[in-house]
Amino acid sequence: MPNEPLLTVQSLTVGYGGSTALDSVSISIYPEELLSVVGANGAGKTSLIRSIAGVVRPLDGEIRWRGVDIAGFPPWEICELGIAQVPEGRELFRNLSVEENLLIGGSLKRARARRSGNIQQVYGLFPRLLERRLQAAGTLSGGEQQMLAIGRAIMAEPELIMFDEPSIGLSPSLTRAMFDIVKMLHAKKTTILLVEQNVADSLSIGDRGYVLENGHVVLEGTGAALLTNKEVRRAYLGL
Amino acid sequence: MTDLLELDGVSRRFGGLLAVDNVSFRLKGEGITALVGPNGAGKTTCFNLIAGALPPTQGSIRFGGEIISGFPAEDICRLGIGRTFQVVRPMRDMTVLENVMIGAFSWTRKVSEARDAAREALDMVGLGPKAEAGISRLTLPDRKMLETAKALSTRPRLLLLDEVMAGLRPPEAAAVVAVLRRLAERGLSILLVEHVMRIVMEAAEHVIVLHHGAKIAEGTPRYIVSHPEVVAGYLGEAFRA
Amino acid sequence: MTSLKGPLINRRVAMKGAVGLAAATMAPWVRAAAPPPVKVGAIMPSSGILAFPGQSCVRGIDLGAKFARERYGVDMTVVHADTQSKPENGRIAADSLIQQGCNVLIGAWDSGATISALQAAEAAKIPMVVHIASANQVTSQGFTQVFRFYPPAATIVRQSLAEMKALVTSVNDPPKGAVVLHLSNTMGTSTATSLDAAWKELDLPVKLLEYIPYDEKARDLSVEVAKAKASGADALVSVTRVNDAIMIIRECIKQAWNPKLIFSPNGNGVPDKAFYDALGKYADGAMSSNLWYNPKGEDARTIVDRFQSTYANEWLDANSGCAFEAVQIVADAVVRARSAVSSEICAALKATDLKPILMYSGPIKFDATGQNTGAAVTVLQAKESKPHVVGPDAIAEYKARYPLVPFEKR
Amino acid sequence: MQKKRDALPDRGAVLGCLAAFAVLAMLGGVLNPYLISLLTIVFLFTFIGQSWSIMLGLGGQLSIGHALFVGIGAYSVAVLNIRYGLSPWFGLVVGMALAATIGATLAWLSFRFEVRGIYFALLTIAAAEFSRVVFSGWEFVGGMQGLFFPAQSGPNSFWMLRGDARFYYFVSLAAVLLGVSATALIRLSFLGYVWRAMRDDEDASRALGVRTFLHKILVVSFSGAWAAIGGGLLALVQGSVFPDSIMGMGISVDILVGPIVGGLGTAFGPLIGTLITLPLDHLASAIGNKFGIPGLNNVGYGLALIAAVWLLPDGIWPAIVNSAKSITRLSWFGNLQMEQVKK
Amino acid sequence: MLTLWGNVLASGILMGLVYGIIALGLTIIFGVIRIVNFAHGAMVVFGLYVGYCAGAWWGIPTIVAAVGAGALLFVFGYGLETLVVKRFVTRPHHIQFILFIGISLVLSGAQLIAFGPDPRPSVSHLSFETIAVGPIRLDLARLQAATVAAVMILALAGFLKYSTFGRFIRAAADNRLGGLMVGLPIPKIYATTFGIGAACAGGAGALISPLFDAQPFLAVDFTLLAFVTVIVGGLGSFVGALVGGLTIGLTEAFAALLFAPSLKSALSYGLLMIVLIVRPRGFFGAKET
Repeated sequence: MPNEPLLTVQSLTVGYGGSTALDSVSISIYPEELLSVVGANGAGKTSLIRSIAGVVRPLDGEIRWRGVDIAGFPPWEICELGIAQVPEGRELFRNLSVEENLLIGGSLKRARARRSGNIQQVYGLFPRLLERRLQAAGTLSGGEQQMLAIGRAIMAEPELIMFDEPSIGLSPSLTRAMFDIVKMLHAKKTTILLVEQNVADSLSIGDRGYVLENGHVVLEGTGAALLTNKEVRRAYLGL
Repeated sequence: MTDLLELDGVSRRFGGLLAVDNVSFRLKGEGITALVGPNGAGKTTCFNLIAGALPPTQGSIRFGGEIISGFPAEDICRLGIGRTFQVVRPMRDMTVLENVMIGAFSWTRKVSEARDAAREALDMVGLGPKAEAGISRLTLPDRKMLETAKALSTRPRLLLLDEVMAGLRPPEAAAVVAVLRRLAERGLSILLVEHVMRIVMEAAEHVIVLHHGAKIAEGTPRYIVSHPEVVAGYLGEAFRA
Repeated sequence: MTSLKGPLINRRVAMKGAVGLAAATMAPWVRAAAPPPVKVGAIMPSSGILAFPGQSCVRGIDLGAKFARERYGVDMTVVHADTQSKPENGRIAADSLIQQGCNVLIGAWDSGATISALQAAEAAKIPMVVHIASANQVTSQGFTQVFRFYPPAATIVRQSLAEMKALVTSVNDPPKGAVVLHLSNTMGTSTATSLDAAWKELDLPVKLLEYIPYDEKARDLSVEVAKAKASGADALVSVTRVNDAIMIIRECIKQAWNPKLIFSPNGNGVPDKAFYDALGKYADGAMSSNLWYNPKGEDARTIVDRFQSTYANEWLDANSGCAFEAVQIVADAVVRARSAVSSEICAALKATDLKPILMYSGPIKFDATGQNTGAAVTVLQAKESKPHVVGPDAIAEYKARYPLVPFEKR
Repeated sequence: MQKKRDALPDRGAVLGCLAAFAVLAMLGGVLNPYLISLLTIVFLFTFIGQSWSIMLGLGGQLSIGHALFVGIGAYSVAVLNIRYGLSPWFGLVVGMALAATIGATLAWLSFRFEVRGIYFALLTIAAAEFSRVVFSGWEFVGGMQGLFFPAQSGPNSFWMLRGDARFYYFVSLAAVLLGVSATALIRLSFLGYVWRAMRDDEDASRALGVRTFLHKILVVSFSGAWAAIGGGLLALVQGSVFPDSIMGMGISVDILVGPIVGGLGTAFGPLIGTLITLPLDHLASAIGNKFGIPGLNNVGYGLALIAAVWLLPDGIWPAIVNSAKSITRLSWFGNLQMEQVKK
Repeated sequence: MLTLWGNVLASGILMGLVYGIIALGLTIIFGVIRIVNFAHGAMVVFGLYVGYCAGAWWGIPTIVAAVGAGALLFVFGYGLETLVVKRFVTRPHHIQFILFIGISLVLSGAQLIAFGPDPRPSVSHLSFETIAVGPIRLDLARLQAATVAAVMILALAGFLKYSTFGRFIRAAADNRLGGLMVGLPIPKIYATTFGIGAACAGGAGALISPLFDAQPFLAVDFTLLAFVTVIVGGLGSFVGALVGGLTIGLTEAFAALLFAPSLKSALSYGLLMIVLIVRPRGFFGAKET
């Protein structure tokens, strides 16, 4: 593992209207790593992703991308750095066609020149999207929407992709497929931040992991270590 | 004796998604029942169907023998079903006490009566000392208990609690479980949506498991954790071993 | 500062009555040989929806005050107040002016603000000369301080139709049928109502075919004009403001309807500059009856010239004219009263018998209700981008042209 | 003992409020007629503004067509008084009843069909404009020519609600006092709690048994009836009614500026806001006139409005309360009046 | 009789398209930024004055003036959004309402100071000309406005549909949060959209200057007109603006023909109420998110 982290989050604090979602959280992601962050509802996982993406403005703390503090940068500048996300709830442009969604994902300066090639790549990855390229995104099934959200993120040629609960609302088989895609992207040397409630699956594919509870990091370690951790098993299954 | 709550083949569809798929179960008069399942399993939707926030697409829901499916939320509340929301929704510019009074106004119009009932409800969940405080001063566990107190002040026979313990630390959660026990001893029936199995194991007498909108298992907590499908649905394939 | 002291004391008298004696002893002391300085308050809708006539009135007042100073030697100060075209502000404006020491008020163009202002005038016993406001109620609701130069709508219409009758009976090929296109606002509806009565009463030899009322906020009058054309009428009687007068003529041109006569009793359009700016040669021949300055009056030429040199881009229209005349009425009363005390100006106003200075009118006299009995209308016809007086005969600049030249032949 | 104190507004608040009104009442005896008429209009707009403020500030329903209710009240008083010689008190009662019914019908139709938020606001404009046009063409109520009250003569008559400027000053001051008390009392009553809950979160309050459909209708209807009283008084004060002015967009806009600038849903906000904005408008107008630039008032007033919503998003009164609270222990101000609409 | 009906129909359609173009700007801004621009009417009047100046002072044809007015108001709208409106996008409706009333007052006041209260008719031969199609006469000014309206709507639709920035605008209208997440420059999109909305208002104003005389206090009338049109058609929808305009245009025309013309606007407000109640999103309105 290279020594220099790609992204470092340092004592990040995020709050909304008096309540704290993240309380002095510190994590780091190394290049080409697949990092899992697990935690229950309300643990602050989404807040973490959104503040890295610049959509939520942190109250305190630093977010360093290759050593530069990007906390407080507007989201479009952060995307331009190569940070993309597959958001919770997908946040697609429902009235726009599949292809338009992809085009928008690929319209950042960093990737615009190679946009048409990238679209073909996405279609190669998800043939279902090619079949439905002119259909409005809102009419797709849940799994297809998730594919589109991933495809849209890939279009930006990101160095880091953040997944926010990609398995939510998907059937077990689709969930497995989703994790396969994550693994595949990882294999292509994309750095990945995977935030999940699905503890077992996400920790088992992650190089390292953090356990988030009520806005705090309570555990960290390699995926395998966490997976066998008594604390994790007790907390998540009462075993 | 008729059951307190009876769901019979209840389904709810959102566009292409079948969020609740032909779910049936019964609740007896008292005690704590837990509704568990992974995220997106349809637990909250199920709550919304019972509480009238949404009408079911199919099936019927009976409360005390009477059909209530399709009734508006306020009428169902007035019939004796109190509910909390997963995301706490306090009225921001009211004090804690005033927030709880709203629930009491479902059965009285006298401000003083509502105030007394609200105090009682707050005492019951241990928020009595903070009655006059503003909402912004409450901690997360306090807020969860405020939600419970609000629901309690409507004087329900059945209490629907949606993840009241999510995000709480173990000692805090234990305190909440104690409160729930106390309420159940008073004859209240509680239906609990919960994520953390540890808590379910401690608190509930009966567990219903939902997965992808459908009921996959039902029984005592002991029975449930040993149920292979539950383990698979919950923790993923890796835990099956 | 006697000019301030007099009215101040006077107002107290009006309000409390107990200090009456003081005022009585004061009064002779205030009286001097020359007319005393007088403060005139002008209440106009200078902003808001009525700003167009309102600002025109302001010009008439200012010029009128200058003229009155020279003609009567009255030391007259004018204070303006704006109602923002809202009726409830009439009273506030009036009270503000009274507070600033105005001895007499002029205003307020629209009947709502006028009534509201009259209440303040009534309470303070300050006379108010209403230069324009056409609702009957201005003089019929029992106000004692009102003096209205402007005739009520019914009078204007009656006189207008009399003039129209004179015209159609004197021409060779009189129109056979008339259609009435009128605004459905205050002015338009009251005019149309009086029109119906007066038409029968005067037994006009033209048949009234149809009334077509239209909305004040109408943005398009094509259907209305199409309907008018379809009625088969060959005379168009319209009651309009400027904008709709222009719209109607444009529609007539577009729909190739050439009535022989276009006549607007108490209507805007023909008297207004915008009408000619918008229509150019197509404006010619349209007629209207309005209160207007008497082109053959002694001072008319000088006043019009002075107006033109002061306000190069504006016309001396009925609004400024009536406002001008109202100032002269006040000046005349002040001179006769030899006092700036409101009650004495009021008494003098009651006794007014003034030969109009600028406007065409009979001798200006106010009846018991405060209504000017001499008011009279003129008939104007558009010709070469100007309105010209063509009736009554005594003051006509030329004889009315009839029939209208068809639009496409211009 | 403890309970009773809770149920009523703080004694300090009541005393402070009464003292403020005593001062205003005394001013009524000494101020010059100009300020009297200006303040009369300020009070009337405050009173109507309070009704609007209750509807949005407590009930959460935005109306931009409140002129509808104002007009209904004004016409009820005018028609019954002028055509039938009945005391304006009858007109006020009839106006209230009519406005309440119309408000309830409008609200019922809207909420029945799930018209809400900005669409409801637009519907109120449409309803107001619709009735303005209908009244313009309705001969019985004077059409566009309006209705005029006879000139006031003789002594003030409370029964006929006719009197001089000072009389109306006190009548409208009393109305404002009524409005302040009503706002404060409603806030402390069952309705106030329920309405605020419904405003903040409709679904959550339904889950607590609040019949939001009914209460939304109630608050619109109540606010309408209240505005109708204001309209009736306004008609009497200005001495005439015309559909264009009393039911026009102008009134709808004028009445909501005060409460928003002053502080929405508070007991004193509408009064403070109107006391500042209306005279400011007149001042701007006077300055514009002085320099011979009519229109300057519009520019100045417009800029002042932009500045107000920009700099004081919750209104002036809450800002005063906050700063007062930070200096002294004026908690009663807060309990009684603090209110903010957050969306 | 048939001629009369034909003329009324033609006039209703043309006027409807004109209404459509007046309302276009309002609908674009609402569709994307979700705010109702109550200063819309003042912007239309701004355009009317540009049309007046162009025609009466410099003798510039209306179409050219419309382009100029559009450009001018685009800059104005872009600046206004960036400096002021931006801060109010997430504020409650009533605060936005006061803001736009303020802006509208400033504009009307400035127009009053600059041009005085007199109606300013644009001097254009278009005001008087018609072309005859069989027995039906088509008003040239209206025909021009309607044609330009149709072209403008097509052009805008094309821009939104096929250009990258147009796609951005649609995406931002569809899902603001999603837009932020994929890195759309939301402030620029909003400012541009507001600029386009203002430009449509201004361009429409100049285009209809041969039909309406400019006066500062027409703002409220135009705002209300645009509302009626847009709501009937569906707030936020393009086609809606056109359909709404046609509906109102035809309703008014036939109301004038068959009932009392003075009740024209009562009818359109009545129609508006019915549409609002029965179908609050209008014929083509986007779903509330």
